[in-house]
Amino acid sequence: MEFILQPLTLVIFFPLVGVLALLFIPSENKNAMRWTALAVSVATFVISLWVLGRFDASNTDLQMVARYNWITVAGWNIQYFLGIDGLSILLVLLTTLLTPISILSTWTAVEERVKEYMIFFLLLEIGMNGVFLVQDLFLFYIFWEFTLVPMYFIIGIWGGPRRIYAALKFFLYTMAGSILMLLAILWLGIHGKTFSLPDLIAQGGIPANIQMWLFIAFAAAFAIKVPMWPLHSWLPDAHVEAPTAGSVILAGVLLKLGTYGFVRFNIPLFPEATLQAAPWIALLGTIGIIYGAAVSYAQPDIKKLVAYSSVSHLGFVMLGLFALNPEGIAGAILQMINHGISTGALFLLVGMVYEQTHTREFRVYGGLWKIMPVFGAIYLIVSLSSMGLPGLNGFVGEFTILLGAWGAGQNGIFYWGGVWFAGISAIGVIMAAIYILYMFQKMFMGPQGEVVEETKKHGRAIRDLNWREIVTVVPLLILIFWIGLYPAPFFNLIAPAVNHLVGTLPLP
Amino acid sequence: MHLSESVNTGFLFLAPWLVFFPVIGLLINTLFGHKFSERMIGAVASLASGAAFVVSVLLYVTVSGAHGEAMRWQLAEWMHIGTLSLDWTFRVDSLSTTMMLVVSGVGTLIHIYAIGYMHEDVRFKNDVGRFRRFFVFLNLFIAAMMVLITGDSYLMLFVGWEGVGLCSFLLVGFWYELDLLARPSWSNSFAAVKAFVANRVGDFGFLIATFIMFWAFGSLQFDKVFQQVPTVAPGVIIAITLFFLLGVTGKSAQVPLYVWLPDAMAGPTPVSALIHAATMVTAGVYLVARSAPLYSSVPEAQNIVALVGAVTALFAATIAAGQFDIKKVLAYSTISQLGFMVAAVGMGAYVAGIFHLVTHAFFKALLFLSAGSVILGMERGHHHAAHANHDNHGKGKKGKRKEERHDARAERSHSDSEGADEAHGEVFDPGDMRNMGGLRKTMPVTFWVYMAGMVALSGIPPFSGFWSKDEILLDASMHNQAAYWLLTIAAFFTAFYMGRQIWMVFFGEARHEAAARAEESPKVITVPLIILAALAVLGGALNLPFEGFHNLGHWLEATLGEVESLPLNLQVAGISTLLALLAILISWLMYARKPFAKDQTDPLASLGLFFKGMNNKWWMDELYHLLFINPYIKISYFIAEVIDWRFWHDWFHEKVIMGTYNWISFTGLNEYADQKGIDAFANGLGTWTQSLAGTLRKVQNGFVRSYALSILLGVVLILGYLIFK
Amino acid sequence: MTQSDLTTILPVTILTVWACVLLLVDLLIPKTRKGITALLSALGLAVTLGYTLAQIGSEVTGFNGMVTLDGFSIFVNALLLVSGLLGVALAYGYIKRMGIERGEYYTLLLFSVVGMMLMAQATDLIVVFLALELLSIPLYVLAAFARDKTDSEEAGLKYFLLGAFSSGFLVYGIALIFGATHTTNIFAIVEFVSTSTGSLLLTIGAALLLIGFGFKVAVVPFHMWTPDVYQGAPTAVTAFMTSGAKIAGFAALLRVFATAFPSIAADMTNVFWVISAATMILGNVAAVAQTDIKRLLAYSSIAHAGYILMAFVPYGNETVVATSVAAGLFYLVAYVFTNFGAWGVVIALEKEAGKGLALDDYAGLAKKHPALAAAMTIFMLSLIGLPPTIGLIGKLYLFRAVIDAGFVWLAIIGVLTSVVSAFYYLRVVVIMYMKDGEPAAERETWLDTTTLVTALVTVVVSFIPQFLFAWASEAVLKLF
Amino acid sequence: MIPVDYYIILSAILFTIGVLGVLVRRNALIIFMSIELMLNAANLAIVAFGSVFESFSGQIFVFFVIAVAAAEVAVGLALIVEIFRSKRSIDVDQVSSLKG
Amino acid sequence: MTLDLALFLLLALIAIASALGMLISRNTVYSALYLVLNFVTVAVFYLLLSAPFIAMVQITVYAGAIMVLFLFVIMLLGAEGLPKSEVLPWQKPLAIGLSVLLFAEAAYLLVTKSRPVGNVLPPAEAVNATENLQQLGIALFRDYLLPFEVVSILLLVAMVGAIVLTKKERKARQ
Repeated sequence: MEFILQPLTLVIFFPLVGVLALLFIPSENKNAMRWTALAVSVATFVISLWVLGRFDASNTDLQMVARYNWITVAGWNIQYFLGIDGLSILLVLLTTLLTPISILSTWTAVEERVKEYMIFFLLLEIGMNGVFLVQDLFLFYIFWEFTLVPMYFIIGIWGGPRRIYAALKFFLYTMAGSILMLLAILWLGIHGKTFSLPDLIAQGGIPANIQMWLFIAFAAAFAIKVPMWPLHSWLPDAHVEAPTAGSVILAGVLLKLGTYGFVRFNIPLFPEATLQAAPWIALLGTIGIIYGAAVSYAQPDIKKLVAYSSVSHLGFVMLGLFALNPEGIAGAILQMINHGISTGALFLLVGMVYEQTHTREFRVYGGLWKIMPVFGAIYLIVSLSSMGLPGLNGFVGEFTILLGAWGAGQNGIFYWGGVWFAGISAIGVIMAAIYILYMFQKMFMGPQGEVVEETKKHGRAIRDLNWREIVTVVPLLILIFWIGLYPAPFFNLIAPAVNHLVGTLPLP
Repeated sequence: MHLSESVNTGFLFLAPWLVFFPVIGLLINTLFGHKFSERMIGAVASLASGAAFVVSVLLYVTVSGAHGEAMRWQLAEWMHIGTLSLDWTFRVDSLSTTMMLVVSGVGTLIHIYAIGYMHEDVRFKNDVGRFRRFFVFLNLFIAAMMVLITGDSYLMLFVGWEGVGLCSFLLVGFWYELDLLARPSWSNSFAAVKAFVANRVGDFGFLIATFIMFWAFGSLQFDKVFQQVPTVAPGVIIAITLFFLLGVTGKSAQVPLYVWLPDAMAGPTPVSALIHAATMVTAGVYLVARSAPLYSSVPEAQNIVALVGAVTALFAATIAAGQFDIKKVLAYSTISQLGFMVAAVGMGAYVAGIFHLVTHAFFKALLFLSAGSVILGMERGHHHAAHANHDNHGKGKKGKRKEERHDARAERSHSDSEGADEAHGEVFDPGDMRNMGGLRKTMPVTFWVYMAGMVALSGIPPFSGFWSKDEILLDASMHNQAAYWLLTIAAFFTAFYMGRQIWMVFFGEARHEAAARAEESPKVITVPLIILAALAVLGGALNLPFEGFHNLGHWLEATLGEVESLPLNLQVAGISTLLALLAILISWLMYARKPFAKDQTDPLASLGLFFKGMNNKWWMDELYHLLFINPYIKISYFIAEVIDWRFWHDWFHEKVIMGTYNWISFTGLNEYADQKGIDAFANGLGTWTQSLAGTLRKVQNGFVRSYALSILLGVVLILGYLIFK
Repeated sequence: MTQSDLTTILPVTILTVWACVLLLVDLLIPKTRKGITALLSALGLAVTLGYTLAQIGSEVTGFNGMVTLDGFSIFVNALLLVSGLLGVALAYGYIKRMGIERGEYYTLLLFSVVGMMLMAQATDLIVVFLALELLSIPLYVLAAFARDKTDSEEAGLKYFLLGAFSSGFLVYGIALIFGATHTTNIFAIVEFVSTSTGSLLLTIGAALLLIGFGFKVAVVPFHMWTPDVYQGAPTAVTAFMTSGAKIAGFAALLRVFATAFPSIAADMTNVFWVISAATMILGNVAAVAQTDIKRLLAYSSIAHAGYILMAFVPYGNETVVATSVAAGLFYLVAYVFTNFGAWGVVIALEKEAGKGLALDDYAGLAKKHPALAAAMTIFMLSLIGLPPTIGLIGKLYLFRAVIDAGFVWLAIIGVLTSVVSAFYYLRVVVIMYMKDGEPAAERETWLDTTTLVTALVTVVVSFIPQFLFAWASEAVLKLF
Repeated sequence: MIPVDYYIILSAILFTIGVLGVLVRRNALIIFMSIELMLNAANLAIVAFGSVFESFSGQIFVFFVIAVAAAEVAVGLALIVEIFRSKRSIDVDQVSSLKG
Repeated sequence: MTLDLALFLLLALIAIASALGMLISRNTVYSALYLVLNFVTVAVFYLLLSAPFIAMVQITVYAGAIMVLFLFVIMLLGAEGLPKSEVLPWQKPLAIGLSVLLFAEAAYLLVTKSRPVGNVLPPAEAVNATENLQQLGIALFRDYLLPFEVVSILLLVAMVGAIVLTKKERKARQ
């Protein structure tokens, strides 16, 4: 019991209760399954809040550690090793929050194979929380790969017309990315005689040239997941084909696995290599920001636009992470959360309108605000948050990131890049306004689009949001304002861990 | 939780309520407004704004009790990370109090005005439900503006700065499905987007400035920054101030980012008055004034700011003279006047700049609102005319709008041949001055208040505009000759286009049925106009250039530091007054001596290309399209379609990576992945795969001898390696 | 013959006697009730398994060093006996359904297991050769067991001809080794090599031995019979062959090379390297194009032979060989269970006359038989090497060992080909879950039990792999 | 006094001929016979080596090989006969329906 | 050239020729007979190599039993050659090429690289047949008891297998 009742173990594996319960619900009883899944995911969220309650932000060590030997034979030293700190706690909370929201969002959209769908979602939650909480590289790899499977099915079974293609592409790309990481993990495990991350960090002593190779190996896996420019090619496919909730989780959490990987593994494990790589990663991040923003603008499909905007936003995150100062890293971590909230909410909203209109082409939209005032208002708020309007969450992250990046440029972290990275990235702020406002304009402003008539033809009138849908987004709206206006509690959670992390770097 | 050292903080604790009141107002209207009547909604919003005004007055009392000393009230922590430490702190000093009073005062008047205006506007445009939304946005604007002017750090200022930008977007795009003439169109929404994007370009500059500032000064808080000015290299400060200037050009519609403001007239008239004339657009001026210690330390930057302002002032004034839309004229006038203010603060004449800001808020709000009243009057007149037609033809009520269109098409005959404005002639344009004429008779109150605004703006003594403008010119004559002459010529043009407008709108004969049947506006509209007219006439008293009357100057001293209080310079004042009178005379000669007739070409057209330039805004929009917008769109599409999709996604990832994979595996992931392909694939590998499977599958040919051969091959290879290695 | 001699081959003896008796008893069992034979043979296997496990810890060499009983052989024999049990369980309903139910099926299977066990214990090349033949000949017959099916006959003939061909090389290899060392006993060979410099003749002999073993375990380029034979043979036989023959082949390969030929490791390592890499690449790539589930699994089996062979690449490196080989053994176990499970699902779906074997016949399985589809998914995941399955653990052990030994590129190839393999394994999953169809599956107790047990093992052991790996490490400890 | 390598080379020649027979003949029986020839060649080599070392083990091994060959023949011929029954041919090229 | 060598070469020639004969003969019966000749020749070699027992076994089991079995089957299935129809055009050249390579490798190995040394015992010096037989018997049942038993099982299995493969199913006929 002691093993099970540990908070972190409970956070990760509590959804299993739901999985087991779902197995015994007859497949005709769809509502019971939905409620079960929702209840379990909400309970998981509550558990994560309990974890938050027990969390001591001022302590930079891992907390609520669960550590057991798992495989220790013949030179292997693999542990069941969980721990939480300021770098991961918000991401765990994000995961546990977004899961019930996603489940709620597909209440009516998914009518087929509800049981499997819910099971996959709960499994996905297990995988994601696992990634954020494990401190053993080997176990990390297992969870990392495990997250692929449910997502693969979610896209592949409940996705759009080209779902199988998208699912396979998603799977193969991310799996290809993790190959090198696996080798690097094995190398580390062999070299350091342990897979425990804190121990490996404490040992240090990896020669600089090898560090670089390992850094690249890890970065390959994470960069594809993020996805960093130019490895983003799988993202639009996956997003466009994924069902709404899939997109929400994909954008909201799965992409964060990549950025989280960088801050959790790459930076502390390979500090020298990190310093060398910083300008290059920052360069890619900057290109990603501009490129993603430019490409977003030219998309004919709403989901694709949002997908590419993720490339841009995560460019910011990468830039912030490799600014290697507290402002940048903390901003980047907060921006991960922000992106999860904003883009997650955007996908939710797109899904809501898609459920009614069955099209995502801008071409046919227009003037929706008149028919859907509440929806329009919510969409606007979320869009603004996504483009970083001060007072909303996106700004806090972007500002601190850019501020950090500018400082990093001045302090020589980016070498030849200097302040140009931050400066050019700031142009992304303008470009974000262009594509976000363009999207909003094309959907909600202007004369009424064909879609209204088209939808009528199919015997449905476009309606405004119903209560379930509003309830689905309201938590995210609250967070959008909360983080935008009063991010102090969030920063307080992140800051000590970030300061500690920065303190370990051999900065010039 | 106050940080002020002074013992008597008085009403300082109310500072956050400047923001909270409007927010409460908008929340009430948002959540419960659907149950309210229009009056109730208007009352809630106006009360919210009024409460902010009351708070402003109380704060004024408090600050004046402390002799303008800055007081700060910390509400909450905001961002604390690394060395960055920012709080939600409200700063109340003489400068911000002045702004507060203007914003909340004018704002409240406009709220009240809008109750009447929007009541009619939403009916003309057939969407009664949108009434509530307008007041929500308006309250939001007040809140954002309050954040802007009370922020104690550049970043909090920035929050308001972008917040008002958002409100501008929302309000410009208020009739998002229409165009200026209420036809279904994308144009209003484009105007909204344009406003926001142009502002964002400026915000980019603002952001960069804050980055430089933070890493140079270690803080973004006003006092901490200003204290360290002497210790920081001037080059850095120049960079900061110039990047701020970019922000200023965006927000205060200066060259080169002014292009959004004329289009912003797509918003309802109260919006034009409040946001795009009186308050929001002056934020840039406020920013420069607020950063006075920075600007004052770098004259190079000051000169650039002054020149930007002066050039804008003249440039926009010329365009204003060539416009036919009553609001467009005012819009360009606003840009021009903002140029005056920016030039003033650029030259270090902060008091003059703020002074002009205040008086301009009065008279330009007045002018806009009056113009709104004119437009409503025209609409009403048109409405009556349409009704008359309708009754004559005896058509069903439902055909009304169609009928209007029809009429409009019939009116095409008297659209002018210059036809720069294509929209003209399609439908009735209530804002086109060529449709007006003789309105002084039908709308007397409006006429008189408009006159008040006109003389104030034209700089005729002793109206408010004269005093403030004169102070700017005086400063310019002492600091920057180039700016001085540019501004003086701009003043001339100002008087000219205002004269032109007055003659065209209110004098002569009605050139359109609607103008003939125009109707005076109700009290809820005219009363605020009268109050504003009084302020426009008397506002100059705030800071007369006579010893002992430098009230505003002394008041602001506490914030802006020692300011020189210049006495009246008769030469400067004389030149500008004479030029103004001359300009009005010329306009009279051109437009009133022989009243502007129905299908007449503008007399200015004799200027040829010059007039065309003025009329077409010097083709700046076209130039921007050519230089920035079209390239951006093209590049975006190029990157998205050619580079990202066709090359990177399709060619590289599909053909090269997947293709190689397919080639190696002799099967088609693509083919397979497509649902159709799956079937093809499943129906036995088909000839396609067979032909591709040139090697592998053919090698596995089913012949046992071949298999044996493979074994032998392995043997030979292995033995060969081992023997000959 | 002494006490120790008997101890050495006690389980083998029991099983042999049991099989001989069963041959007679079977005559008394009526044709309609051959299930009894199955039960009896299973009982025999179980009893033998019991004895085998009881021998854990023993270390005996018997018959003048012809055979040995050690941890390694016990481990392998236990695995072989489990394979035999699973093979009987799969066959029970299947051969009845396919109309090829005859008592000899089970006795031949038992004899084959005897051959395999002997192979794992053999320490003399003569015994190795005889055991190889003893395991092969029943398999030839079993492959052709469905006599009325031409495919089955073809499979039998191909297997037989190529098997005999390769054993020709094997015998010649033994001849050369005999020529080089004057003996066929591997202990004596070790002694000989340690006193005199090994000649090239020995190396070549060893290489020819490798060809014989390589044929049995189906590595490139000796693999070509595999898809055809696996496809043509009755599925229950295929299932047994893919596991049993592989285990025995690798066991012998390991024992012979690790014990007798560490001196030529430098050369053989390169050969192993290339063969392993080629096998992984070819097996996985060729599998992509398959539409028949049996062929697909056949190529998968080739690919896995490559993975397992990877463990033997560093066999001459004393510091790492133990973990590496232990990883190989672990992988074998993982493969055996996963593989049997997968074949179990195949058998459940197979219809008379070779129907129900196309990948498309799996469409809609998830809807119709969710448990079966879930089990198949688990097996596919395990074959790819994804969590939460034993396949992942196996691959990780393996790759780690190989990297540890310094063969990073081989590990990279291994991982890359795993990615390729994901494609075709997942295709099965895709079809089961994402396409609509009306599959019909046989639900039969023994079959379901087998599937369930293997699925459980596949998942559960992935969480507690420790004991198994510990056992494998223990088992190989004395080998070097 | 014949050097042993003569024997070995002879056996290699015979072995190669056997291999070639398997590869080029289509008649299942002849292929089978060729395999027997390969075994035979191996046997010859073993006996030759055994003669040099004066060791019995070689001869005993050959004895076992012959026994195994006999066993193989029993099964193999049975298979070939079976195939002939259904295909009416002993051409191995006819037995090639499983492929790909 | 000694007599031994001459004899060896002659026999070798016969062995190779008969092997080739088997390889080339279009008629299966001829092939079988060539193979018998080859086996007999090899048996003579065994005698020369002082392995009389193996020689006997070779003749009785191989040339006698196995090849007779072959001939039975040939008679059963028909001895005529197969029609000439080569569906695998590359098979023959490749096979010959590879075989030549294989032999070349073997020759290179045996001649230059790793030549087996030593001479075979002349028959005269060999132990006499009876003694040889005795020793063999003892070795077989003492040292090689296990393989011997395994072979017996093997033969049993082969027998069972052959029966299984060819026995007519009574049920199937019904």
